[in-house]
Amino acid sequence: MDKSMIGDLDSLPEADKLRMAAMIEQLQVRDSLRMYNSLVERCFTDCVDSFKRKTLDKQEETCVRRCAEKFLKHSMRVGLRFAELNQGAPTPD
Amino acid sequence: MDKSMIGDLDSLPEADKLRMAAMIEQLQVRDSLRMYNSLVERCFTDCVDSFKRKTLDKQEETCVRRCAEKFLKHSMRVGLRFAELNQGAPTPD
Amino acid sequence: MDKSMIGDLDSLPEADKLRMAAMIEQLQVRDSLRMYNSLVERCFTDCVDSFKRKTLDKQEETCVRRCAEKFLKHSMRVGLRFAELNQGAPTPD
Amino acid sequence: MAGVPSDLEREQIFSMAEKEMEYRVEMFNKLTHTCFKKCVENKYKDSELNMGENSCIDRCVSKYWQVTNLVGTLLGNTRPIPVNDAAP
Amino acid sequence: MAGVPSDLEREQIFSMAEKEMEYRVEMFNKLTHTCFKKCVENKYKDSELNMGENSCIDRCVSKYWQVTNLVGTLLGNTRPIPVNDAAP
Amino acid sequence: MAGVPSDLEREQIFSMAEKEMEYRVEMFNKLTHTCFKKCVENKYKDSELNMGENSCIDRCVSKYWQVTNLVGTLLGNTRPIPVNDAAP
Repeated sequence: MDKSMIGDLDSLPEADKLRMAAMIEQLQVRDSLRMYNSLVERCFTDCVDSFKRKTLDKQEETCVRRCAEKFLKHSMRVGLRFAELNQGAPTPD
Repeated sequence: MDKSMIGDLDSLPEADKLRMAAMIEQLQVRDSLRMYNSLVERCFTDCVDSFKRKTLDKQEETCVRRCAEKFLKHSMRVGLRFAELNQGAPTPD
Repeated sequence: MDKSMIGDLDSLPEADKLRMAAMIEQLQVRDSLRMYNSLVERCFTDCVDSFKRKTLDKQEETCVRRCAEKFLKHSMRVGLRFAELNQGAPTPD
Repeated sequence: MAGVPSDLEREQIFSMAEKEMEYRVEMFNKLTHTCFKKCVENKYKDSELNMGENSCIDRCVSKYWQVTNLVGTLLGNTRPIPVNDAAP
Repeated sequence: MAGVPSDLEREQIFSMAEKEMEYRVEMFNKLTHTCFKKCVENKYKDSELNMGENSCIDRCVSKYWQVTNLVGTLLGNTRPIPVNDAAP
Repeated sequence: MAGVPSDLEREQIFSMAEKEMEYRVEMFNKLTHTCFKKCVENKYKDSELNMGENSCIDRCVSKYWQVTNLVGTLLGNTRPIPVNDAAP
């Protein structure tokens, strides 16, 4: 979850800030677990198509690794662009 | 969210009614935000396929507008039919 | 929802156990309602493609029945395998 | 259940009502998206629903409802689905 | 709204803030998955994003953002979308 | 963490347990739907799972589990996945 998704908290009193921060942390934990689940589903769907054995073969494993790595890099890039847009910055063409 | 999705509240005591109404309002807000997100995803997926520029061209914009308008009309119609079924009314053939 | 999805509760004090059990029950109810919704969506999508009438014909109804029964059997089997994996048991080849 | 319900019972009633509403909202959303995919042409040449789309939508909702009831019966389900039955 | 907000008002502010954050997280996730499908080749011959994929991702995010704003305007929506506007 | 946990700590423990269960339920649901799509023929000529489908399901669950563990390792993740490892 990207920092820029969190609104301006400075104007809140101290006790409310703490509570807001706890809520944000909760959402972040849930979000990262959901991301994990979606990542597994996507890479499984794209990489595993044969069910003649019950273990991943070398090729499937390589595919899953690359898929996960690509997805993470993608996700970070999207996070950066998203943050820029949230701040109204111009984007690379 | 359609009114007919909300059960009969008349039998509840006053304080509980207020609480139930607050819960329903919460769900409605969440639901309308989710609907907004799904609508954007659907119209983006159906209308935007070229990534040679970073801005929507005229044709994509028109497509998105129509998609959103059609979806809203569709959604309202579904809501009406859904309400009728919830009340056991016969439907047009 | 599968029992094996629930962690070890024995180490908790009594009051917390009750609270944890209530939370688990909540999740189970929500989960079974979600499962119901997904099942309907899947079987509808796979079995109903003609909209010349407003009622299901015999063939569609049969298809939906089989789809739902298959899905339930599938779901139970997945639950068994999932439980075995959660307990580190070897799986059938 | 006669008499004044306890706090715990009231909490359970609320919690069940909440789950049921979530369920109905989810059902409504799935139905809406499924029927949109089945009935509305996705080239969006127009911003109006035409007559064919409109009648497809009505029938789609009706059939989706029947599938919901049918699956509910198979699941031995008497509850989550509304008190009133769908039109025949 | 001047003066000290009541407990109820504070609850409502929190609840709205929570919904809004959930909304933004969901938007971010949908955007991420949609642009992954649109831009990244799914044979996974490599674990790096190549130049074409990278620029596709940037433009995809930008266009998704514009669609969000466009649809927001159609819905008569002034709120859920951020204070700052997207780049032209 | 020795000694009696504070209220705040207990709340956090509950909250984490809740998230973890939600995570597992979601994983189970995604696995179920994914393996249904991969293994079960969708013409529904029969209401029984045949032998081929059954063994496909078993292997699908096993492989899905392995992918979960593999991705977990890549994410530097030691937690959400169960204490016991999957069968080799």
